[in-house]
Amino acid sequence: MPHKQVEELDRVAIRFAGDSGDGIQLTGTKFTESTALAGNDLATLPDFPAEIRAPAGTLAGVSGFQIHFAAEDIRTPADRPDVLVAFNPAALRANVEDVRPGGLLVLNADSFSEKNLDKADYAEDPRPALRERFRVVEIPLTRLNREAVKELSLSQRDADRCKNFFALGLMCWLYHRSLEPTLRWIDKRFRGPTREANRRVLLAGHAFGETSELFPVSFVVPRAKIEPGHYRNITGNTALAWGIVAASVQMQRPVLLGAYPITPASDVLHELARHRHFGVKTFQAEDEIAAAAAAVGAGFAGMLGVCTTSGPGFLLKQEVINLAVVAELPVVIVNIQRAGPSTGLPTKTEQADLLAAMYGRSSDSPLPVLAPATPGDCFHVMLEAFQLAVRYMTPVVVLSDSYLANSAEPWRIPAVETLPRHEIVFRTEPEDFAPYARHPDTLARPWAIPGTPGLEHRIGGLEKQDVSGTVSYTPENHERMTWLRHEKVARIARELAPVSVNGTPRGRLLVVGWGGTHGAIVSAVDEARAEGLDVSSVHLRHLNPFPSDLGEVLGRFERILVPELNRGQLARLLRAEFLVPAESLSKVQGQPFKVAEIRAGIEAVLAAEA
Amino acid sequence: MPHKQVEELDRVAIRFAGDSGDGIQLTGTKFTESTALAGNDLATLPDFPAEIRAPAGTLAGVSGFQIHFAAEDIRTPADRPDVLVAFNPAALRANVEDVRPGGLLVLNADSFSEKNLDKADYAEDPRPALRERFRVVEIPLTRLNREAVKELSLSQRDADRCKNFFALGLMCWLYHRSLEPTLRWIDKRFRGPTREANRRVLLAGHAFGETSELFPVSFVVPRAKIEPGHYRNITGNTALAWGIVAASVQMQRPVLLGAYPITPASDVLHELARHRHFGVKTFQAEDEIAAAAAAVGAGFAGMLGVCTTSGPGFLLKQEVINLAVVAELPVVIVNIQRAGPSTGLPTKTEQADLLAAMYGRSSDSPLPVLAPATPGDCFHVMLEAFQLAVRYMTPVVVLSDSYLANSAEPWRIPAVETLPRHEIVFRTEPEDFAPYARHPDTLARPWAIPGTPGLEHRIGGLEKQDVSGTVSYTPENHERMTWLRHEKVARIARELAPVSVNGTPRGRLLVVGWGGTHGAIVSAVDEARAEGLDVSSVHLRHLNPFPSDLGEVLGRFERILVPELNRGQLARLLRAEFLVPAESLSKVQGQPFKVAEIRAGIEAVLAAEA
Amino acid sequence: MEAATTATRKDFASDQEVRWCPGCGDYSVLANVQRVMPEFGVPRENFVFVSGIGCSSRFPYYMNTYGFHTIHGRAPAFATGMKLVRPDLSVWVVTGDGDGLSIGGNHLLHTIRRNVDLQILLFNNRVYGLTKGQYSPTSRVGMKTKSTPQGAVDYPVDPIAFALGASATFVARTVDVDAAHLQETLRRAFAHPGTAFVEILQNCPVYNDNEWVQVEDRKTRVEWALPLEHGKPLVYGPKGARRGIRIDRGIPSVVPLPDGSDPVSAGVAVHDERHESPAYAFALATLHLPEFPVLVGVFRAVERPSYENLVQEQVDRAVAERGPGSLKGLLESGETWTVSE
Amino acid sequence: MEAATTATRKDFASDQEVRWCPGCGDYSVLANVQRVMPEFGVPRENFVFVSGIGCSSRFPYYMNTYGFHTIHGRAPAFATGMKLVRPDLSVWVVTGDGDGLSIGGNHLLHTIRRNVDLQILLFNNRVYGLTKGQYSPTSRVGMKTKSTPQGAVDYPVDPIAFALGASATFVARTVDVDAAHLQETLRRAFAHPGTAFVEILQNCPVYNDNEWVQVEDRKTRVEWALPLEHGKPLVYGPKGARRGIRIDRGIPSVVPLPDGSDPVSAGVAVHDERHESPAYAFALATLHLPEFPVLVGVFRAVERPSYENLVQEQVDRAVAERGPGSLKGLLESGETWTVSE
Ligand SMILES: Cc1ncc(C[n+]2csc(CCOP(=O)(O)OP(=O)(O)O)c2C)c(N)n1
Ligand SMILES: Cc1ncc(C[n+]2csc(CCOP(=O)(O)OP(=O)(O)O)c2C)c(N)n1
Ligand code: SF4
Ligand code: SF4
Ligand SMILES: [Mg+2]
Ligand SMILES: [Mg+2]
Repeated sequence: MPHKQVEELDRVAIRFAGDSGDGIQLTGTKFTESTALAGNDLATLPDFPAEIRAPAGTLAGVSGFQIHFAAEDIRTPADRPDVLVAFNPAALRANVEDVRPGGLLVLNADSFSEKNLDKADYAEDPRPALRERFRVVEIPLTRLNREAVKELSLSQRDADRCKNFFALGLMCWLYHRSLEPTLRWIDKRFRGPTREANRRVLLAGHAFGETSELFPVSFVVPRAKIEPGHYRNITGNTALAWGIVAASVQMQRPVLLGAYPITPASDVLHELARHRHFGVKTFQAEDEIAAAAAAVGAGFAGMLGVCTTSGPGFLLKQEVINLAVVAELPVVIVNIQRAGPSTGLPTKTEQADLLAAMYGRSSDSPLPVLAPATPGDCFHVMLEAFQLAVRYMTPVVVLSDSYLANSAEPWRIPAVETLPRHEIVFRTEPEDFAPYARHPDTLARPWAIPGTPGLEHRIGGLEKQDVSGTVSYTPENHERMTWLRHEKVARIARELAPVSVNGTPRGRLLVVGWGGTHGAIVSAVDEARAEGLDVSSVHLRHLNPFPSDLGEVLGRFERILVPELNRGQLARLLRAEFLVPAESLSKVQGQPFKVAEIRAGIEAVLAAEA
Repeated sequence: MPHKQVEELDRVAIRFAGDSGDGIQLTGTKFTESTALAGNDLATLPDFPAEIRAPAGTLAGVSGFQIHFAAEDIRTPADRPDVLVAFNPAALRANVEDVRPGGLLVLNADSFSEKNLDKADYAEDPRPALRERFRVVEIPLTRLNREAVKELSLSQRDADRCKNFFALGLMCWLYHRSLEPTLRWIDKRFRGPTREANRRVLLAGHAFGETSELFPVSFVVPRAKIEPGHYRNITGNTALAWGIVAASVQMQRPVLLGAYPITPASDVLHELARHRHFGVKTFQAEDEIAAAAAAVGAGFAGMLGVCTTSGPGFLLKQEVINLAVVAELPVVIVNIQRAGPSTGLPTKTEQADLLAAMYGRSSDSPLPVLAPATPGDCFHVMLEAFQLAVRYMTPVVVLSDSYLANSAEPWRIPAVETLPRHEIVFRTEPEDFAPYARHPDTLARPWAIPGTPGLEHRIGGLEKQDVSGTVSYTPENHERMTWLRHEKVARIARELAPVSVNGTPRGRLLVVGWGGTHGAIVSAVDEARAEGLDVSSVHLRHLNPFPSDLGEVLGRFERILVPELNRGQLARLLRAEFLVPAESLSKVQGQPFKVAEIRAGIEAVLAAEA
Repeated sequence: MEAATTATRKDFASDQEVRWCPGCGDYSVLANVQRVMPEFGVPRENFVFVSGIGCSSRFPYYMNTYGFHTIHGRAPAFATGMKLVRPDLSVWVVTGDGDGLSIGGNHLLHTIRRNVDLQILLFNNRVYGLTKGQYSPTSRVGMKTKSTPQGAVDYPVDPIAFALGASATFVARTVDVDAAHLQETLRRAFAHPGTAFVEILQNCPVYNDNEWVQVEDRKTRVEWALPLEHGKPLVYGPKGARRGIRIDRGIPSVVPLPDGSDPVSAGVAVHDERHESPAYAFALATLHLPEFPVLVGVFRAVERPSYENLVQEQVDRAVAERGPGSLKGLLESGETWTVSE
Repeated sequence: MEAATTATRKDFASDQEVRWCPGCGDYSVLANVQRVMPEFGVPRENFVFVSGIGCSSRFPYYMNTYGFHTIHGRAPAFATGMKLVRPDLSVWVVTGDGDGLSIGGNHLLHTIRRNVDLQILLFNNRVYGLTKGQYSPTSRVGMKTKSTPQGAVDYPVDPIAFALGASATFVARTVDVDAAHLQETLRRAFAHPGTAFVEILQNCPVYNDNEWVQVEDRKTRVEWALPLEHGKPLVYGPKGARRGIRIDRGIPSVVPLPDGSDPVSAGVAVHDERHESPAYAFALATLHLPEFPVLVGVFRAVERPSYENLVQEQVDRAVAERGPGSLKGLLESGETWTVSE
C-alpha cells in the first residue's frame, strides 16, 4: 500500500458528537491533550445536554465537544467546525447545520437504523442529501470496535463502551496526533480487560486510518508560534478553583468555601474538595444563603471566605452580601453565570447578572465587581479578588460564566514566585482601637479578629457610627457612612492599570466588552483591522469601579459598540456613567458569540457611519 | 377675666414629643382628626424610635409626631415646627434644634429633674439658654394632670398615663380645635374610671388654656379652600391595604396576602387581617420567600396574589419573582422601602430600592414598577398594579416607603362607582389552547386555571417554547422569549397618560421625582416659580416602563435635577435611557426632603447656569 | 365517582417524553401514581402537581394534570398558596431529599405543622441527582461523592423523624418498585385530610445505586422490610428467622420469635398509627438498618383540622358576624368629614 | 483556669446601654449569662456571640466579647463558618422563636444535625417582639395578635421536639427568671461537645405577658415544673399532690403518687438523658400544659463527634497522606508541556 498523502493546514475545527453515554467529553479532552502536546494553539467548547441522561439516541441526549487548533494563535473554538464526527443520527441532526459547507462528516454507519433515524426525527435517511453538501465518510464503527476486542470476552455493553476510543484513534491518525498521552492515561485509569480493550480499540482506530481506503489524505497542522513556557490545558472552573487555593497560599490564610451545588458552579466545589491538604475547607451548605453566611462568618473569624454559585443561587445571597457591605468584612462571591431568568437554560451560557451584581441589593450597596476574560484568567482574577477583599475590607463579586467555566485553553503555568503575595496584618493593638476607624488611603477599617485580647467589639447590620462602629440612627452619620461605603470602593480605581486599547488610541469605533466574550471580540476586531477597518477594542476586567481613564478613552472614539450576551447591561452602565452613546450588540441564545456575529456588528456600525 | 385675644394664622406646624410610653402618636392622631374637621389642609409625620421601648426618659426612647395645618393647601409636614410640645428633657433635646427660631416650646416643668436631665445627657438645665432663642412656656403637666383625676382614685401610674390628653386639650384650646371627636373616641374606646379620667384630663387641659395666664393669645387657622367632597385622614399603609381590598372587590376575585412581618410593612398585614369578611385571606408565612411563593401560587390557582415587605425581605423574594416573570403569572409585590443597606435604620425612610426592583434578578427579567406619590395615592396605585398584573400576566412591583407608610393626609374618599373595574376572563376554550399563545396587543398569555377541563398544562422556570410553553433549549427561541418578556412590559407604555408637567412645557430646569418626595418637590417648585424662577417638575408614577413621551419632555429643558432619597438611582435610569445629563440631588439620612433643601438645589443649578 | 370509572392510567400521562436515566426509580413511581389517580374520582382538571427542582421534580411534566415546576425547595409554599385560595383542588407536592430537606427543609417543616391538606411525596435517593451526584442531607455518614471525596461527615436527617418532629398528622414510607405497597400508600395519603407526608425510597442507579437494595430486591425484601399494619404486631423476617420489635419505656429493641411463639406475649408492640401522642411513631422512626429492619407503611395517621379549612372558617365567621364586606363602608369607616362648596 | 478566677461578671458587660422593655425576661438571661461566663476559664476574647434579628438577638451588643448581630434567621450559618475555621473559639448563638424557628428553621435543623460545637440559646417568648407583636411558630392555637385578630390557627412547633427530630445531641429547657437553673443549664451546655440546644422560656411583658407564668412564678413553679435529673424518677408537684410520669410503649401518662409511695415501683420512668435512642427524650418533649407539667432541664445529652472536628480530621488526614499542599505541584499536576524558543 503506497504511503498516503499528507497535507498541511493552518487551522482545523473538529466537533465530536454523540449520546451523553458515548464518552464524547472524554474523547474531546484526550484529543485536546494530544493537540496541545503537538504544539498548536487551541480552544475548546463542550456542549452538554440539559437532561442528565435523555433516552439513548434522542436529540435531547446529544452531547458535543468542539476543538479548534491552529498553527497561529486563536482565541475561540471557531464559529463552524470543519469536521463533524457523529456517533448516531441524532448527533448528526443536532450538529450538521453548523458544519462549514463542504466540510467533512465522519459517521457511524452502524447507527443508521430505522429506530435511530426515528429517534432523531428523520423521516428518511439524510445521508444521500448530505452527500451533496459535505464530504461524507461512513465507518462501521460499532462493528470495527467489536472486532477489535472480540478476544477479550467483554460483555457487548462493555465492548461498545470503547467505541469512542476507536474514533479518537482515527482522528489522531488523521491529524498526526500522538497516542502516547492517551495510552498513558488509559494505563493509569483502568485495569484488567477494560484497560486492554481501550488500548486495542485506540490503536485499531489509528490503524484503520492508516489502512482503509476511506482516507486518502492525512493532515498536519504545524506548531504555533506560542510564547515559550510551561503549559497545560485548563478549564475556567479548574482555574478558578486553583485561584482560590493560590490566594490562600499567597496570603498564608486558610480558606473556607461555602457552596451549594448548582450548574455550572458545582465543579469548583468538587475540585476544591480534593485539595484539603492545602488546609482548604469546603462546606456544602443546606442552601446558598447558609453558604454565603458561612463564608462571611469565616471572614469575621479571620480566615478567607468564598462562595461559588450561579444566578438563582446568587440572588439568595444578596441579603448576606448586604450585611458584609455594612459590616465591612472580606468575602468573595463568585457567580458563574448561566442563561435565565429563573431556572432558564441551566447548562447554557449568558452574562446577564452584571446589573444584579451591581444593584441587586437593597439600598445603596456598592462593592467591587470583577470578571475574567478567558478560562486561564479565572485563576488570576481570584487572586486579585481576595486581595481587594482583605485590603479594602469588602465583599467582592466575581462574574464568570458557563462558557468560561467549561471551555479549555492552553494555559501558560505561572511561576509561583511571580504571583502576587499579600501579607495580612490584623489589628492587635488595643490602644485607641476603633472598629470603624479607617486606613487613610484605602478607607478600610481594621480587621480585628476574635482571639485578640482587648479588641472585643460588636458589629452588625444596623447602621454604624462612623469610627466607633456602635449602632447609630443619626441622619448625618447615615449620610456619611453611605458616602464612605461608596468612596471606599471608588478608590480602588486609583490602583487599576490604565485601560489598554487593542488597536489605535482613537478612532471611529471602539468595541467594549467584558468577561467571556474576550476571545470572540479580539478575533473579530483583529480580523476587521486586518481588512483596514478603523476599529479598536477594550476589554474590562473591572466593572466596578471602572478604571479612572475609561471615560477619557471612550471619549476618543466616534462610536462605541458593546457586544454582550444579555440585553445590554454594560452598555447601560457606560451610558449612565459617561453619557456616551454606547450601542448594544446583544445576543441572548445561551451560546457564546461567533466571531462573525461581532464582525457583522462592527461592519454594520461603520457602514451606517460612512 | 377678660376674654383672651385671638390671632389669625395661615399655617402652623406643631410637634408633640415624649417617651414612647407617653402616647405621643395617639395625641398626634387625635389632634389631626380635630384639625381635619376644622377644615384645614394638613400633613403629618410620625417619628418612631428604633427601639421598642428604650428606658423611659432616654433619648433613644423619644417618639415624635408632627402636624402641619393651614388655610391654604400644603403637601408636607413642614420643614421646621413652630411649636414643640415636649413631655420631658430628652424629648426637648432630641427636637428643639428643629424648631423655628422664636418658636414656641411647651414644656412639662415637672419632668426637669436631675435624673431626667441626666438621661437626656444635659449637663445643666437647658431652659435658661433656650429662653434666649424661643418662647418657652412651662406647665406643671404631671401635677395638673394628677389634680384633675384625684377623685378617681386611680393608681398613680394609671393617672400619669392620661397626661397626654391634658396636653391635647390644651393645644385644642390654643388652636380652636373641637374636643368632640376625641371625647366621642374616648367613650367608644374606654370604660369605667379610665374613660372618666381621660375625659376630665382632656377638658382640664382645655380649661387650663382658657384660664391660665400663660397663654394670652389663642389662634385660629381659617378653613382651607379644599376641593369639595367627603374626606378622611389616611396613612399610606392603610390606603395601601384598602387598595388591595378594593382591587379584590373591583375585579371580583378573592385576594391572598402572603406576608412576613417587617417594619414598616407589617401594618398592611395587620390591617388586612381585620377584613376577612371581604374574602381576603392573609397568610403570615415562615419567611418572605414562602410569602411570595404563596402569592404566586394563588395567581397560578386563579386568585389575586400579593405580598408586602421591605428591603431585606424584598431581596429574598427575587428568585420567586423571577419565576413569575418566566411563568408569566400575575402577582403584586409591594416593597415599603426603609433605610439600609442591610438592617440599616429600620424605622427610617429611604427610596433606594429602585434599581433592585429593576435589575435585582438574575438575567434580563423585566417587570412593571410603580410608585405612589402620596399616602392616599397608595390606594390608587394598588388598584392599577393589580390590573396591570392580570391584564399583562406579569409580576408588578410597587415601591412605597416608610414616610408614605406612616404619614397621614386628608384624603378625598373616592366614590366606589368611579373606581376602575376590570372583569377577568379566564381561558376556558380547549380548542387550540396554547399556554404561551399571546394576546395581540398586550402580548399577555392566557390565564388558564386549575379546574378548567381540557386545559391541563405544565409550566415552570425552565425556558419556554414560544406559544406551546413546553420546555425549550433552542437558541433562537430563548432570544425570542427574552425579547417577548421585554416587549410585553414595554407595551404598557402605550396605555400610560402623557407626562404632566407642573409648570411650563419647556424651560431652563426640570425637576424629576418619584415616590414619596412628591410633596416636597411640588412645594419647592411652586415656591420657586412664585419667585419667578424658571423651573418646572414632573413626578413619575411609572418607573418601568416610562411614559412614551418622557424622553421628549426631558428634551425640552436645559437642565434636569433629580431629587432622591438615595445616591441617584432614577438619575442613572434617565441618563442611561435618554442620554440626558440628569443631575442627582441626593439625600440619604433616613429623613424625607425638606422643602428648603430642594429649593436650595434648584437655586444652585439655576445660579450655576446664569 | 364517574371520572373514577371512566378515566384510565393513560389519561394521566402527558405527551412529554419522560426523561430520566434508564433504570431510575422515578419511572416506577410515575407509573404507579398514574395508575392510582383514576381511582380517586377527582376530575383530572382538579389535580395540581407542584414540584421544586431535581430529577424527581420533573415529575409534573409527565402528568397530564395541571402542573407547576417551581424553584428549588419552595414547592410546599407555592402549594400552600394554591390550597389556601382553592381548597377544591387536589394538590400534590413532589420533592427530593435535597429539594425538600436541604434548601427546602423550612417550608416542609411549616407546611407540615400547619397541616395544609397536601400530599407530599419525597423521593429519597440519598443523593443530588440532577446536579450529578453530590451527597444530600439524607446520605449516610462516610458516603463518598463528588463533593465529599473523603466521605460525608454530617449526620443525616431522617425524613420520618423530621416530619414527626414537625408534628405531622400523616407520615408514611414506601418503596419505588414495590407497586402494590406504593399504590396502597398513595391511596391512604389521598384519603388523609391535612398534610400527608410520604417518603419514597428511590433508587438512583447512576449516582447512588442499590442504596435501598435490601427492600428493593424481592428476595431480600421479606427479610428486611417490616410492613406496618394498624393493629398488627411489629413482626418481620422469613419463617425460621422471624423477629419482632419491642418498645420498652420508649426504647425499641429486637426480639427473636421462635416459630410458633406469640409475638404479643413476647412483648412485641402492636402497631397503632392513631396514637394521639407522636412519641410511639417517633420511636419507630429511629429504627434503621442494619440493627433494625426498614419499616414501611403508615407510621402515623391522626386527624387534625387542615389549615386552609381553619382559615376559610375565619372568613366565613367574619362574613357571618359582619356581613359581606362593603367597599364603601370600609372607605367611610371611622372619622370622616364633608367639605362643601 | 486563671481567667476563670480573675474575670468577673462585670468583665462581660459591654458599655452599651441595655435596651429592652422594662420587665423583659431578656434582662435576667443576660445577667445570668454574664454571671456564669467567668467560670468557664475561657479568655474573654475567645468568646463570640452571634445572633439574628429580634429583641433577643440584641443580646451580643451587651456582652463584652466579640459579637456579630447578623441577619434574620441565619445566625447558625454564620456561626458554623466561624467554628469551621476557628475551632478554638467558644461560639454562642442567640436566637428567638421567630428568628430561629420561623425564617431560620432550616439553618437550625442542619446545624443541629451536623452537631457543630455551638451553644444555641433560643429565647422562646412565643411572639415576635421586635416587630411589635405578631404570633410566632411557637404561639398557641387561638392566640390573638395583630396578625391574627381572630386567633392563630396553625399548630405550633415545639422547639425541643424539633431539635430531637433533627437528632440533636444536647437538648435542654430552662426559664429566664430561674437563675440557679438557668446557670446550671448554661454550664451543662458549655461542657457539651457539639451543638448544645437550649430553649429558654422567656416572658415578653409587652406583647405576650405571663405566657409561662406557671413556671415563672415561684409559688406555682413547685406545682408545675418538673426538673429533669439524670437517674432520678420523673416526679413533680408539691407534697400531698405529687405525681409522676410513666411511659408505656412510648406513650407517656401521669400517675398520682400518694405520699410515701415509691415512684419507680409505681411505674414512673427514671430519667436517662444518655439514651442512645432519642425516642425516650422525644416522648418527654411531647408533654405540655395543662395535662402535663413543664419539664425543665436536660432532655438529652449524648456524645457524637462535632462537625468541625470531623472536617479538621479530614484536613489532617489529607496532609498526613499527601503532605502539605504545594502550589507549584498543583499547577503542574497532570498533562503539561513545554514550549521553547
Ligand atoms: C437556588 C438553587 N440552588 C441550586 C440549584 C441546583 N439544584 C437543582 S436540583 C438540586 C438538588 C436535587 O436533589 P434532590 O432534591 O435530591 O433531587 P434528585 O435530583 O435527587 O431527584 C440542586 C442543588 C437550583 N436549581 N436552584
Ligand atoms: C429578612 C427579614 N425579615 C423580617 C425582618 C423583621 N423582623 C425582625 S425581628 C423579627 C421576628 C423576631 O421574633 P423573635 O425571633 O421571636 O425575637 P423576639 O423579638 O421575640 O425576641 C422579624 C420578623 C427582618 N429584620 N429581616
Ligand atoms: S440521576 Fe439518578 S435520580 Fe436522576 S434521573 Fe438519573 S437515575 Fe434518576
Ligand atoms: S417587646 Fe417583649 S421581648 Fe421585646 S424587649 Fe420588649 S418585652 Fe422584651
Ligand atoms: Mg435526591
Ligand atoms: Mg420571640
